Amino acid sequence: MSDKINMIQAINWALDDAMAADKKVLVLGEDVADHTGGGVVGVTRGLSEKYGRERVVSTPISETAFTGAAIGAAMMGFKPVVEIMLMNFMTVCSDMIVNHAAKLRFMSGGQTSVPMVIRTMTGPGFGSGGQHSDFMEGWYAHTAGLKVVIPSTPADAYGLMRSAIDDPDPVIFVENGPMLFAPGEAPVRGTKVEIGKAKTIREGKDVTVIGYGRIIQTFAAHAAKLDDLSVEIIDLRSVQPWDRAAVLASVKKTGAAVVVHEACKEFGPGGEIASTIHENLFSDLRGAVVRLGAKFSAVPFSNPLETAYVPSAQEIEAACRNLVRVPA
Amino acid sequence: MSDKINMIQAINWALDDAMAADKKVLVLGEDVADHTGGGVVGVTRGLSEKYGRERVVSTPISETAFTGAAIGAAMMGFKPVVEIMLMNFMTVCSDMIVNHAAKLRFMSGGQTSVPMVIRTMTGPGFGSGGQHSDFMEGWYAHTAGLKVVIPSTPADAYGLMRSAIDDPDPVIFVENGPMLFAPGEAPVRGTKVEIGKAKTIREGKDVTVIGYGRIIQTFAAHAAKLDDLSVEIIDLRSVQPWDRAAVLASVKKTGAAVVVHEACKEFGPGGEIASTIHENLFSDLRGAVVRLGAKFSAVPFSNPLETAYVPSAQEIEAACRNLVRVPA
Amino acid sequence: MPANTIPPKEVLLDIYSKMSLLYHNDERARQVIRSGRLVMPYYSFRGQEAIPSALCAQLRDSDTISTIYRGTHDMLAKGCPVDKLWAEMAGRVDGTCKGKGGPMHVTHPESGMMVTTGIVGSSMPIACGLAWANKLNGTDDVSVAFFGDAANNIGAFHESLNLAAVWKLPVIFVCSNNRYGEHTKFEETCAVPDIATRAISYGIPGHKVNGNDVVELYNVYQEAIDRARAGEGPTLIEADTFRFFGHVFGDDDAYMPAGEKEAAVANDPWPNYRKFLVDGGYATEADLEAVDEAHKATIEAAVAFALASPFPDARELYIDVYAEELVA
Amino acid sequence: MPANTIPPKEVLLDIYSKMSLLYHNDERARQVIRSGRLVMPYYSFRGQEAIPSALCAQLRDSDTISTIYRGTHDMLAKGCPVDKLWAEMAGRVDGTCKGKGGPMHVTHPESGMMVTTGIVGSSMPIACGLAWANKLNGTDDVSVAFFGDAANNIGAFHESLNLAAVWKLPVIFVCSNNRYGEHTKFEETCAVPDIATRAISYGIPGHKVNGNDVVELYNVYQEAIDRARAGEGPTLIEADTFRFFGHVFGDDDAYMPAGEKEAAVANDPWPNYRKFLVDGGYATEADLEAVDEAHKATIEAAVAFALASPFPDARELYIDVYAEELVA
Ligand SMILES: Cc1ncc(C[n+]2csc(CCOP(=O)(O)OP(=O)(O)O)c2C)c(N)n1
Ligand SMILES: Cc1ncc(C[n+]2csc(CCOP(=O)(O)OP(=O)(O)O)c2C)c(N)n1
Ligand SMILES: [Mg+2]
Ligand SMILES: [Mg+2]
Repeated sequence: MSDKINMIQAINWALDDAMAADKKVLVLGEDVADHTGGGVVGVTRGLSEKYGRERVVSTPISETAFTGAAIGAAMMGFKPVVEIMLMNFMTVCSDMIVNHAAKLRFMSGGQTSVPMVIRTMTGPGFGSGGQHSDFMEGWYAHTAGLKVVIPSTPADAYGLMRSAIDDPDPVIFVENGPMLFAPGEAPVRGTKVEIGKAKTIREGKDVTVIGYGRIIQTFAAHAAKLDDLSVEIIDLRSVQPWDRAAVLASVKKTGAAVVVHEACKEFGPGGEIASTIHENLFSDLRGAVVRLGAKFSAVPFSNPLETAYVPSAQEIEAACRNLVRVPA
Repeated sequence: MSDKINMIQAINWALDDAMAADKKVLVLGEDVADHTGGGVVGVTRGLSEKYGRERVVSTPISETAFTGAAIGAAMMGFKPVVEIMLMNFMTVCSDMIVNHAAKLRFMSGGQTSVPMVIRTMTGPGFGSGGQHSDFMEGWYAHTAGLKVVIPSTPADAYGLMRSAIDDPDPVIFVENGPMLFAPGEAPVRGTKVEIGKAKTIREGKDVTVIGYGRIIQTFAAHAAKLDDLSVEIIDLRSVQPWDRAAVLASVKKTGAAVVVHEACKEFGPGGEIASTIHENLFSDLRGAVVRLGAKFSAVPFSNPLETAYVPSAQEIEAACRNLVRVPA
Repeated sequence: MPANTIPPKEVLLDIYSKMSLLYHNDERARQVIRSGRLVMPYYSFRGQEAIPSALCAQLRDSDTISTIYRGTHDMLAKGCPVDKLWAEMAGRVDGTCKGKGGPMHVTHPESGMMVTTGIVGSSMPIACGLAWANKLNGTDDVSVAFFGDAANNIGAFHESLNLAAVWKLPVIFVCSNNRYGEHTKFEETCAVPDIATRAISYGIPGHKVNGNDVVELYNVYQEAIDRARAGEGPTLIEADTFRFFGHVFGDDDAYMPAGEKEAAVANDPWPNYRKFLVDGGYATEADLEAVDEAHKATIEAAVAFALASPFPDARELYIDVYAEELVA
Repeated sequence: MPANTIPPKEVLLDIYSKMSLLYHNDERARQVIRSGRLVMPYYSFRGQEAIPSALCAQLRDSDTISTIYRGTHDMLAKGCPVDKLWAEMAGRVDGTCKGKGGPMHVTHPESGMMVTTGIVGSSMPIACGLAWANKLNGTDDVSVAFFGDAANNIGAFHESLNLAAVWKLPVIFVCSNNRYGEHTKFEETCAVPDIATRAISYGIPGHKVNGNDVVELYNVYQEAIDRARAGEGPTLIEADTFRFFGHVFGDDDAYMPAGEKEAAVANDPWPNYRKFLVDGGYATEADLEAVDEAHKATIEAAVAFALASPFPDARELYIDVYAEELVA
């Protein structure tokens, strides 16, 4: 086993280990079985051959029907991992996710539950344009009953997928497309990452940068090169629930915060994090928390536009310097 | 014509006047034609008899198909007003709204556009439970290409509907169910309300309360009875775009702000408004902007729970007093 | 072709007992609402009693049903406890769902009542999942999806029947064709005269039956159940019927052509079935009255139980959102 | 029953000209991508040229089409300018959509190319709306929806065909059955062997045709177009075909049974149609080569034009989101 693998491999391991550990774990979605390619980028490769085509099922293109099927199976005690190939396609089955998976436990007074995982891929950077790249985690995080995780490393992807499958409630597991192929530390198989726990991926004292997914790793790499600015970087990993304690502790220490994500800034998830910081640490802050997010447009196809659409590491750095008054 | 009418009548007038003024205006949705009741609460009553069943069409229960049909007609220069009976049902056609109506102008480089209005009703207070009462405006406000309005009086409903129909882009027009039957000042027919313009419904100096829909009116009535607390109340009326200028001007004056809505607080629209205030007026604020919203659960059926689900006028008052340190 | 044999006497009487419970429960519900002692959206099923009764008399507790807002008859026929049902309708803590779901979301897994949805069409995808679980578990239990005529035009219907057919799921799709979706006539929204025809699109059996004829229903159900238990896949059943009290409690009949309702009421399954039993010598009037009286007593007790039960505590808003209770 | 008459010579040659343009454009696109000069997701249509060519030869500019990611052939057949198409595929400012939409969202209203969607099934509801507009305008223009075999299992298909049938819309549903949805076989996801069968569910004509046979296609289209123009409603056409280069550029064929592709290639419509024209004396090899050469030159010029065109300015992110430009 090499000690560097990519996220595709890591998620594949997590599914493999979970299916080996529990016969109730199922995998379904378009193309997921091996005779149909083992998933569009190979995340589920090898699983149907190993666990059989009863447990690893390629579905018709009917997201409403097969997400509903996963909900029903979950209500009966199975642990389905559904693949909705891309996040934008979740809009064709939002009713199943938002009105049903999220609410059945509450509406039944706790008699039924939906322990399912919805895997989905998204993210600008592939030149896939306006209907294949959106980050919609803000909406799901706003929906009571759902959990949302967005790992940024292979090890976190493994650990969060294991926890998502164990979780008694529906978890939306977002795979950042452009990151899937990036090699990283291999996970220790069996090691789970608790949903709702952030990771401080860089220690610092001047300012805290909070985010998740690809953008936080890109900035971490950039920040490592800045010697006159001490940035603490927190990878939330989970958006719902999110690690308020870790974020507040760090910002209390640094007194300044920048929140970043690839979703649009306007009405985006950053508003929750920034507001929570203001509400709890108002008098400790040197200035208002800065939110950075994608431009308020559909994801553009043209490469330079797509690049300009998402905040760059330089923009994040500038926001930090501006907050802490450290000129470049 | 009485000088007090309810919102049902007001929206009906707006549709009537718009259809009379422009043959391109269409109305479609379940039950909207007169022989099918003229709408579930009568908003479209009389229109099919007056303008014919070509322009006022009752549809099959196929939100994806008829919302798509409205999009296509709008691309051809019509101005369809689609009724999606309740906001939760928008989840069965989110693809049409979010991936298509919202994005076609951008993705086509401005060659096509979707001048349509989506009317929908929602709101706790009816005992309709978890799948008939959700406020999802936060998601649509987060979706570039869409506009969202939520009127709180018959006159605003009339004026905003007229503007929404005139608007060259898709507008989601949210009708607050429990308010529909409340009588109010009758609109002056022909008077439009600009989308994106807030209304200060109460002047004050101690604190600004920002919100929209039923809850802001409920609190306005309550605030009128408080003589030791001077609250300025802003009814946004439009959530996307929203009136930053009006809000910032008021908060600059009062130095304190409370944002309220009936949508869940967590990751809700209040985060955008609160963050924008912090970003622009940080040093003018006496304390962090307070966000109040619904509890983080599905909308409960049981009456006392449904009541406790949404912030009460007393809770809003308490938040104001706490901010400005005026004990009750 | 289904057989046309008269079921054994004890089955006929079991079906009568269910119909009697349903009939009297609906009568009582409308009275109690009219009296103002109970406030809830109520979708009377009066006229449709035979449909779930003839089916559920052939089901086991471990067979599941998924129904809709107009589903109280399905719930009672399947064995949902009358007292807990009433307490749920009253939003009380002793309700099936602690009052959190309400009449539109009654759930009672012990009697196989897995889900009640308020979204048209959404009972079907979930029913597919419940059936899939049976198949995976290797049991011969069946899953039933109840829905209405207008629901057959929504995407979830198509996706679910296709998925159930491709996966050979043990699910029975029972469509009550009461000729209307809210206030819109069936003919105006469905492209074909018979919903059963649509079974051709899925290569499965489709039966159109007289929903007022217990014997006809019984035989068609029997064939569908046998097929499902034998692993031969799904069946679509269209039962012609009528809702005597309109869409929702309080409706007027303005949208119905004169005489239509009267004609339907002339075929009321309730008196007809009583007559059938007496004329056939299966029971005497006295026998039937005894059954009726017993049910009336049960219902009276249930109403009293429900209205005496306390409302849930506000803490319930933090419970059942997730498995883990939320902190206020 | 459609006739089986051979179209007039000039029509046959017009169809050839379209097929030649499509064929050579696809060849060139794959070369250019392979050479790395252009980076985009490309869904080759090689093998499906006859389907849009035989149709568009019978359409007017004012007739509209709605197509999908695999739609370049439909666009070119309908008359989308080659140079603007290439510039769009290259994400340049001279593209049909200023580079903002990209290959998956090419739009060109002047030639009736109203929408290209990346969402499976979503071309159909919008095509219904375009058809509805024609009907409302009293023109006899038709609307065409192109989609694939796997799309016939999604809800939008069902809802759209039902709506089009009920409203008697002038829309033609053209399904290219290339036997696969991504890597999953048609038989594995569709409950019936022929998609055309599903027309029965909507009471409309459904035709299964050989998608490689120009004459057969021509006649079936003619009947469908006549029906639509005469106000008799929609038609469903299933054209059997094959995609010679898999789902997306770069795919391997591992998921295809050995020999399947070879068998399909043996029926390649491109050489077959050339042979048909030459053997039938409609043209000489030399005539056809002249046509080919002319198109090759056009394509070469288009590639050069595209690659020479500048990328859009970042300001474009604020333009076309709404009619009114956003402020940065
Ligand atoms: C997706 C969706 N659209 C619209 C509604 C509003 N609605 C509730 S019931 C109903 C009519 C359904 O008619 P039918 O399926 O025939 O069932 P019935 O009420 O006649 O028993 C409608 C339109 C809904 N609940 N869900
Ligand atoms: C709603 C939705 N689900 C899944 C996808 C991902 N996807 C893109 S193309 C495709 C296969 C479609 O196959 P088919 O309809 O036969 O058209 P073809 O690609 O063969 O031309 C899938 C699953 C999508 N774009 N939209
Ligand atoms: Mg009905
Ligand atoms: Mg295909």
